[in-house]
Amino acid sequence: MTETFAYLWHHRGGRIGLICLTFMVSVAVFAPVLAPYGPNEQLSGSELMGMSAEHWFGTDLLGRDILSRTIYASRVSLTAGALAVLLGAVIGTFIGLVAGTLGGWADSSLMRLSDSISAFPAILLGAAIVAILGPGFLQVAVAIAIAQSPLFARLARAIAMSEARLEYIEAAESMGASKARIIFRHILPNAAGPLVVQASLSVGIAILMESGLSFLGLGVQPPTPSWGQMLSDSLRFLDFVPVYAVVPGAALTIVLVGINLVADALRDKLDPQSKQKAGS
Amino acid sequence: MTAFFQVENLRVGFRSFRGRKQVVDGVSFTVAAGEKLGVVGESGSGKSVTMLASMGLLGSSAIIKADKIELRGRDMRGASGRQWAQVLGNEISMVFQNPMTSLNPSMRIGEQISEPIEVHSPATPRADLQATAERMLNEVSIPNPALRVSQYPHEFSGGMRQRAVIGMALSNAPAIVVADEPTTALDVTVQAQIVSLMGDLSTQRDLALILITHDLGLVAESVDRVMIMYAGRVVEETPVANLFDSPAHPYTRALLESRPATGARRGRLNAIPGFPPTSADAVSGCPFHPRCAFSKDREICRTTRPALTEVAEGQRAACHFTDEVLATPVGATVQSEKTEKRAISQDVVLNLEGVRKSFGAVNALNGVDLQIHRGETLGIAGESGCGKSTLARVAMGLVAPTEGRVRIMDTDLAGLEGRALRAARRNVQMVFQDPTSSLDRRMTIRSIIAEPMVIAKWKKADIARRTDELMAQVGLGAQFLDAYPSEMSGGQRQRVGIARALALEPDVVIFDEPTSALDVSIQAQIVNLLDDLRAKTNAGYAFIAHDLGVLRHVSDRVAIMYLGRIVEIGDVDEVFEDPRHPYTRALLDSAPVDHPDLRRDDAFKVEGAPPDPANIPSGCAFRTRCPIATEKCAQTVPALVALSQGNHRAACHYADDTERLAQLTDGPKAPAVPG
Amino acid sequence: MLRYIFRRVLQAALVVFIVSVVVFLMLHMVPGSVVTVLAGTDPSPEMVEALTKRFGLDQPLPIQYGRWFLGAIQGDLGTSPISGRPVTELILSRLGFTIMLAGAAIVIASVIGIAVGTVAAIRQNTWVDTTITAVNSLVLSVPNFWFGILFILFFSVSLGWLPSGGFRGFDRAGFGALAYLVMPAIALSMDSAAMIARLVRASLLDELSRDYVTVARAKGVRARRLLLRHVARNAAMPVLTVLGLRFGQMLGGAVLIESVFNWPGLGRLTVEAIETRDVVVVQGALLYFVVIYMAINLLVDISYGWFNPRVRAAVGGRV
Amino acid sequence: AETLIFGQTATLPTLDPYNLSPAHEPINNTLYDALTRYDDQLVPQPRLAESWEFSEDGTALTLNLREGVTFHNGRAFTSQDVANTVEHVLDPANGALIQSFAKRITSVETPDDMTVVLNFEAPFPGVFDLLELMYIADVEASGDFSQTGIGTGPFALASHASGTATNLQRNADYWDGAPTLDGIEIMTVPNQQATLLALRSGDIDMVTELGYIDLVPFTRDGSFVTGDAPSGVAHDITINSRSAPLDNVAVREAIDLAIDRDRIARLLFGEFGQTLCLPFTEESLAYVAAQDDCRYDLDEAKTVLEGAGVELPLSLRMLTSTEVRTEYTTIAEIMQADLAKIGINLEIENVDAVTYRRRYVQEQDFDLASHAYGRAGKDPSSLLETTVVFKPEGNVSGFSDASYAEAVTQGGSTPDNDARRAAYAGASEFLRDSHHVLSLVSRPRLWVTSEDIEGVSFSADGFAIFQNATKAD
Ligand SMILES: Nc1ncnc2c1ncn2[C@@H]1O[C@H](COP(=O)(O)OP(=O)(O)OP(=O)(O)O)[C@@H](O)[C@H]1O
Ligand SMILES: Nc1ncnc2c1ncn2[C@@H]1O[C@H](COP(=O)(O)OP(=O)(O)OP(=O)(O)O)[C@@H](O)[C@H]1O
Ligand SMILES: [Mg+2]
Ligand SMILES: [Mg+2]
Repeated sequence: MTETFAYLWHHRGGRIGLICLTFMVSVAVFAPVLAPYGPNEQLSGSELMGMSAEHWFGTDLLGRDILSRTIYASRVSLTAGALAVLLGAVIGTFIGLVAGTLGGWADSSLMRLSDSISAFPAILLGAAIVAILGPGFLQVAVAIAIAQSPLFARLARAIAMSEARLEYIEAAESMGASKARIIFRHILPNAAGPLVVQASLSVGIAILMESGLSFLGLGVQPPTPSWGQMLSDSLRFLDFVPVYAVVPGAALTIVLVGINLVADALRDKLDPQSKQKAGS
Repeated sequence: MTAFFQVENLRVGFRSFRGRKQVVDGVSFTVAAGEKLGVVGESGSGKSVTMLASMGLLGSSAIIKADKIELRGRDMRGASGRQWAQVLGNEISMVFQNPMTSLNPSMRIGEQISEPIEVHSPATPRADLQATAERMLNEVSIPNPALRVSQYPHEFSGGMRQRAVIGMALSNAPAIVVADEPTTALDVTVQAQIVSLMGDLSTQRDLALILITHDLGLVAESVDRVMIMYAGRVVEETPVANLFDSPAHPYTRALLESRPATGARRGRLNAIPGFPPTSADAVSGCPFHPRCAFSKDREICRTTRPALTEVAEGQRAACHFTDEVLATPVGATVQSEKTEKRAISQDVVLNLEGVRKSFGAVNALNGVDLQIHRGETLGIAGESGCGKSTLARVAMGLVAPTEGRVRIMDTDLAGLEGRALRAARRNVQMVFQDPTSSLDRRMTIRSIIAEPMVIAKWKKADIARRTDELMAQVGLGAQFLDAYPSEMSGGQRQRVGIARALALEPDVVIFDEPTSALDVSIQAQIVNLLDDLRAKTNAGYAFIAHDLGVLRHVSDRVAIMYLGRIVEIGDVDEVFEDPRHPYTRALLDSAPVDHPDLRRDDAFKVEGAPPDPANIPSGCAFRTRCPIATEKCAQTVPALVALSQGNHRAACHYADDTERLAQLTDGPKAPAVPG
Repeated sequence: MLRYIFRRVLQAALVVFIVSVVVFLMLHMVPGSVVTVLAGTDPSPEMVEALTKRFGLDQPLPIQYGRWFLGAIQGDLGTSPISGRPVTELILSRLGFTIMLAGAAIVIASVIGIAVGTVAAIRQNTWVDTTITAVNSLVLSVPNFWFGILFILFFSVSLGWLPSGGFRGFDRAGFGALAYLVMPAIALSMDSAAMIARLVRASLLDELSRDYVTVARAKGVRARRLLLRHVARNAAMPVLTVLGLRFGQMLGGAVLIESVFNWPGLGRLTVEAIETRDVVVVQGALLYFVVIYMAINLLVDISYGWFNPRVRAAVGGRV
Repeated sequence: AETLIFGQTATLPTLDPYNLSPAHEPINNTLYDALTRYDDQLVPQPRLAESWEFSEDGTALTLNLREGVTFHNGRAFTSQDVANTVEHVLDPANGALIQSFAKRITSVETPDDMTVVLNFEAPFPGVFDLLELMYIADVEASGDFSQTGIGTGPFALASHASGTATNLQRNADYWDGAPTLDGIEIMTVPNQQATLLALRSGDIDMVTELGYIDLVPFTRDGSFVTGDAPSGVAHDITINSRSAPLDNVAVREAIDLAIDRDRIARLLFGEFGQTLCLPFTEESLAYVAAQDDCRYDLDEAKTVLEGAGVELPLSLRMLTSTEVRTEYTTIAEIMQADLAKIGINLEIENVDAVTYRRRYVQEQDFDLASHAYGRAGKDPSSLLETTVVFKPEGNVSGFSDASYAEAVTQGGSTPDNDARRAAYAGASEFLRDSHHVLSLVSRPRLWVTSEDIEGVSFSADGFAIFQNATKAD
C-alpha cells in the first residue's frame, strides 16, 4: 500500500493525479469546515448574486452559496463513483471469472448477457434503470454499477482465460484443487492488478456518468447538490452568474484529471502489459 | 585474411529510471572475409547487445562507446541513421532468433525479401524485385517460390519462415551476416536443415558469418572461431577445435562440462554454482571469480580484471591462471561416478492403453500404449506438436482421453468425477516446462509448496515439517520460504516446482521439458538434482525433453514419438546406439555433434517438417519424410513390435531390415514414395 | 468467411432477442405506463380503463411481447401510442441526424487523434510529446457536455459566431447547415480524439519496439518508410477497434451533447420515450442500438483482416 | 417568406387538440377553431358559432354556426362536425382532457347543417369554458386527425416530426381572413437553457412559458419584446389529509403559515407574480377578498404546530417533479428550508413526470405535493367540478365535505350570477379553513419574441394565437 503510494508519488502523472485527488477528497471530507455556508442555506435577498467577497462564486436562484454547494457536491460524486464501481466490480468480476473459468455454456450465456448490457449506450441504460428504481443516490449508483459491470466481466474473463493457460493452474488442478479454489485462490489474486486499474479508471467513468445523469435530472434528490445538476441549473443563469457554469465543471474536471492520472500511473505499475491497450 | 568488420573496446550501457546499467564492457572482435565466428555465452551475457550496438541498431536509451567500429574500411563510429541505412542490408545484414517476430505479419514475404534491394536501389523495377524474391526463396530451398512470394508470414511454417528470413538477409548480397540464435526456436530436425543451409550458403557466397548461440553443439557443428562472452566481456577467443580440447578459461571449461552429451552416457554433470552477474560492472575483478573452480578465492581474481592474453595460436583468454586451467584435462573436474542404477520393479504405476486424444480435427494422440514402472525413468522425445504434453495431461487425468484407458496404480480414471477424480490425480504430479508460469506469482514459496498438502487436508504441523523436508531435498535454503517466485532465478523456481510435485509422494512424476527454458549451467543443476531424487524416492518418472543429450543422461528407457504415436521405445542405450525407426535415426542425426571432430557430411538429415496433426498421412505417418518408404508404408500402419533382439520395440515395417535402414545414411534423401 | 459472418449474426440475433425480452420486462417494471401519460392530468377511471384496453396493455405480458415480437420479425416495430406514428418512421426521422453527428465527430476525432498521436510517437520523450500527453490527459478528463457548454458560452453567447444548437437542414440552410454541426461534432469528438491520440502513440511505440522493425532497419529501411510501410498497418488494429467502438457509442446517441445542443438525435428520442413509457419506441430504439453495436463489432473484426492477413486467415479459415 | 419559429421544451407528440398538454398550446388555436372564445374580459366571442342562446331553463344551448367555413382538406364545416367532436371527446378511449367536464352534455341535436343544440341535465353556466377548449377537428376525415391536424384554423399542417419540428403553413382560405405569416415552425428544444440560447442567437423567434429569471435578460435587450399573459395556471401545495399527522387540521394550518408566498412569487415570476390564497384570481366570480388572507408567519406556524398535539420534529415527504415543471421543485426547496425552522423535516422526492402523475393522481402516494392546476382564471365551475385537486369526490387530497360538494354543485348549475357567487363563497371558506390544498401563486405566461414579431395574442388559457401575427423582414 505505502509502496503503491510511493510509486505514484514518483510517477510524473501520478503525482499530479494524487495531488488533485487528495485535494478533492479532502474537500469532500472537510466540506463542513471548508464551505463558508451550508449547502442548503437559503439567503433570502441574496439570490442570484454574482461574484462577491461574501460569495466568491455567487449564489443561485434560492440564494444558496455556489462555492459551498460545489464543495458539498464533491461528496455525492465521489461516493457515488466509488460505490458504483465497487458494486459493478464485484458483480462483473464474479461473472467474468466464472465465465472464463468454466467456459462452455456458462461462458457463452454470461457473455451474451454482458454483451446485451454493453449494447446499450450507458447513459440510456442509466436513464432506464433510474426510471425503474426512481431517482436517488443509491439508485443512480446501482444504475452505474450495472452499466459498468460488463467492463469488469470482460476483463476478468479475459484474465481468467489467459491465466487458465498458464501452467500453475494446471498444477493446482493436478493437486486436486477444486474450481472454486482455483478461481478464488489463484485467478482472482492474479487478476487483482488489472482489475484495480480498471476500477480506478471506472471511478472516473462512473463520476462522469453520475454527473451526466444528474445533468439530465436523473441524479440525486434536491436539495442535495451534485455537479451535474448544478451545471444544468447554471445554464439558466448564465446572464446573472456566468461563473456558475464554470465552477462545478472545473471541480468535476479536477476530480477526473486526478482519477485518470492515478489510474494511468497504476496501470504502469500493476498492469504494464495492457499499456498499449489504453483505448479500451 | 583482411578484417572485414572490426570492433574495438565496445562499451554499451543503458539509461533507465533506476540509473545506468553497463551491459557490454570492452568487447573487441574482428571478422575476416568468409570467416565464421561463433559468439557463445549464457543468457544476458551481452551477445545480442554487442552485435546490435556494432550495427547501429540499438535505440536511444543505449549509450555506446567504442574505440573503433570499422566496416570494410569505413569508420562507423557516431554514424547517423542515414549513414547506417546505407550500409545495413547492403554490406551487412542480420538474422534474428525468432522467425515469427522478425517478419512483418502484414507484409507479403516477397516484398520483405526484396526490400533491401528496393531501399538501396529504388529504381529497381517491380518485376526484378519479384524475380529476386523468387530466386532467394529457391536458394533457401523453399518449394514453389512463385506461389510463396505472395504469401504472408503466417502461411509459412517456423522452419520456412527462418529460411525466408535468411533469404531476406542475403537478398542484397551482403558481405557479412550476423545470425542471432537463428535456430533456437526450431525443432532439431529443422534446426539441422537450417544450420546446413547457412553453412552451404556462406561457403558458396564466401560470406563472413557471425553466429550467436548458447548451444555449444552448434558451435562444434559450424564455426571456425569462437568468442566466449561472460557478463558483457569476452573471456575467451579461440579456434573451434581448441575450445573443446583445451579450453583456457574456467568458464569455457565449466560450460563444456555442464553439458550432457548425446554420444555417451557420462557421470554427474558439472553444474556451475551460483548465477551470472546482473550487469557487467556488478562484480569486481574477474566477473567469473565467484563461480570459478580455479579461483579458490585468490585475491587477484577479486581485484584485478584479467586482460585477454594469447595462450596458444589464435587462442586468447582472460584469466589470471590460464596455465593452471590448461594443465587440467577436460572432464577432470567432473565427479565421474553416476548415481547407481536403481532397482526397477515390475510394479506398473502408470498404464496407458490405446489412448487417443483429439481436439476437434487435431489428432494429438493416435493410440498410445505405455507403462511406467516404479523406480524407472522413461524419457520421451519427439518434435514439437507430436503430442508429448498432451500425453502428460491425459496421464494426469487433466484431460479425458477420447479413447482408451488410463490407470494410475490400480485406479481407472475413466468414470471418476469430482472429488474422486481429484483424489486419484494426486498420485501423478507434473513439473512444467516454464518455471515462471507454473508458479502462482502471487503466492509465497511456502504456500506454493504447501498447497497440495493443504488441499489434501493435511495437519498444519505436518505441512510445515514436510515443507522444510522438501526444501532441503531440492536444495533450497529456508530463506526462500517467504520469497515470491519473482525473487528467484529460473533454476530455483524449477526446484520449487519439483518440490511441489513431490509433496504428496506421488507414484508418478512427469517432467515436461523441465530444463528447456534454462541455461546449460542451470540445466545441469536440475539434471543432477533429478539424479539425486531418483535415488531417494521410488516413484516412476517420465521425462519429456527435446534435448537428446539430457534425455540420454537421465533415462532408463526412452520412447520416441511422432505425430501422436510412439514409434520406438526401449532401453536408452540400445535406442541411442541402434535406432531402428528412421525417425529416431533422423532425430539422433539431427542433433548437433558433441565435438567438431565428429562433424560429418553423411548425417541423415530429414527434409521438411512434421505434417499437420489435423491431417495425418495414411499408413505410417512418417512415410512422407522417409527416404526408404514403400507402398506398404502408405497402406498399413506399422505396429509397435518387439525387435528380433534386445529389449526394444519399433513401429516400422523395416525395423529389422538393417540393409534397408543402412540406406538412410547415403541413400537418396527425397522420399521414395511421394506424399 | 460467410459462415463466420453468419455465426456472428446469429449471435447478434440472440443478443437482440435477450435485450428485447429484458427491455420489455424492464419497461413493464417501470411504474406507470403510457396510459398515465395519455390520460392527462385529470383522468377518470373509465378513461384509464378504456386507454389501457385500446393499447392492449390489459393483456398478459407474454401475449403483449409475442405480438410485438411477431410484428418485429416481419419488420413492423409497432406504433407509438404517444405520437401515433410507426416506430420505424420515428427512428428513421432521427437516424440521419445521429449519423451526421456521429460521422462528423468520428472523422474529426480520427484526423486529430491520428495526427497528434503520430507526432507524439515520433517525437517520443521530447517536450512535444510531453505537452501532447499532458493535454491529452486533460482533455480526457473534461466531460464532453461541459465542453459543449463552454463552447456555447464562448462561441455563441460571447462571440455570436455559431448557432447555439438546433439544426436547419441542408435543404433549408444549404451549406450554412454545417454551422450547426460544428460545435456539437467537436464537443462530441474531444475525448475520442484524445483517446485515439494516446492509443496511436502507444501502439506506434509498441510496434516500433518489435523485432521486425529492427530487422527492417537492419535492411536499411529509413524512418519514413518504416512508419508508413511497416508499422502503420500493424499499429492500426487497436486504433481501429477503438474507433469502431467509439463510433458505435456515438451512433448510440450522445444524449448529453444532444441535449446541450438541441440536436434531434436518437439518444433524445429514447430518453423521451423512456420518460413517457413509450415501450415500443424504446424497444425499437434499443433494437437499433444492439444492431449497430453488433454490426460495428463485426465490421471491426472483419476489417482486422484487411490490416492483418493472419486474422484474415483465421476468420476465413472457418469457412 | 415569413415563418415564425416558436420554441418549446415540451415534445409535441400528436396534433390531437384534446390532449391539452403544454406542448399543444401553440397549435390548438392555430390548426383548429373552437365554437367560441373568451375575450380578455372573459366574455365569450363568436368563432365557429356566430350566435347562441340558452333555453329558458338553462338546460339547452342552441348555437348557430358560421357559414362558408371549410376544413383544411376543403370539406365544408357543418353541425355534424360538432356532434362528431362531442362524441369523440366523450369516448374515454380517446383520452380527451375535457372529457369529464364534457360529460355534462347529455345529448347533441343537429336540426340542420348550421344549427346545433347541446342539452344538459342541469343549467350549465360554465359551458363556454368547455366550448373554448372543444376544438373542432375533422374527426371523421380519412387518416388520423391527430397526425394530419385537419381543422379549420388559420394555419394548416405542412409537416410534423414529433420531437423535432412541426411546420404549419398559412391557410389562404381562412374564413376570418388569411393570416399574414407564411408559416409557423414549432421547434422542440430539449431544455429551457437551449431554448433561451436559441432565442438569443436568433434561431427561434418566440418562447413562452418562461421563468422570470429567464425573462429578465431579454427585458434589458432592445432586440426582444417581452410580456405576460394570463395562463389560468396556479401553483398549489396539495396535502394528503388521509392519514396522521396531516389529517390534523392544525398541522396543515401550520404548513400554510410557513409558506413564504411572496418570496415564491418573487423568485419565480418577479413583478408578474401574484400570490394566491384561494384557488381563483381576483377577476373570478368565486373570488372573495375577505378570504384572501393567508400569511407567512413562522412564529405563529410554530405555535400552531406545537399546539397540534403531534410529536416533533415531523418527517414528511414532498412529491415534486422537475420534469413536469422546474418550479415544482424550486417551491419544494423553498418550503423545505422554511418548514425545517418550525420542526418539520421535509424529504423531497423528485420523480419523473409519469411517476409523478401516477403517485399524485392514481395512488395518492405522497404527504405533500408541489402541483399546479389549470383553469384558475376562468369560470370556477370547471375548476371545482373536474380538477383532481378540487373536485368534491375523489380529489387527491382526500377531503370530502357535504357542504362543499353542495356549494360546488350549486355554483355550477345556476344561471344566476349572484346565486353562484354566494354558493362559491361557501366553497372558498371551506377550502381556506380546512387547508387541504394551499394555493400559492398564479402562473403568468411570460413570453419573449424577437423585436420583429408583432401581433401575437393569447387566449384566456394563455394559448398563443398567431392569426394576426406578423414578422418584419
Ligand atoms: N534496451 C535495453 N534496455 C536495458 N537493458 C537492456 C536492453 N537490451 C538488453 N538489455 C540488457 O542487457 C543485458 C544483455 O542482453 P543481451 O540481449 O545482449 O543478452 P544475450 O546475451 O543476447 O542473451 P540471450 O541469450 O538471452 O539472448 C541483459 O541483462 C539485458 O537485460
Ligand atoms: N487444448 C488444445 N486444443 C487444441 N489443440 C491442442 C490443444 N492442446 C494441444 N493441441 C494440439 O495437439 C497437438 C499436440 O500438442 P502437444 O502440446 O501435446 O505437443 P508437444 O509434443 O508437447 O509439443 P511441444 O514440444 O511444442 O511442447 C498440437 O498440434 C497442438 O496444437
Ligand atoms: Mg540475445
Ligand atoms: Mg509440450
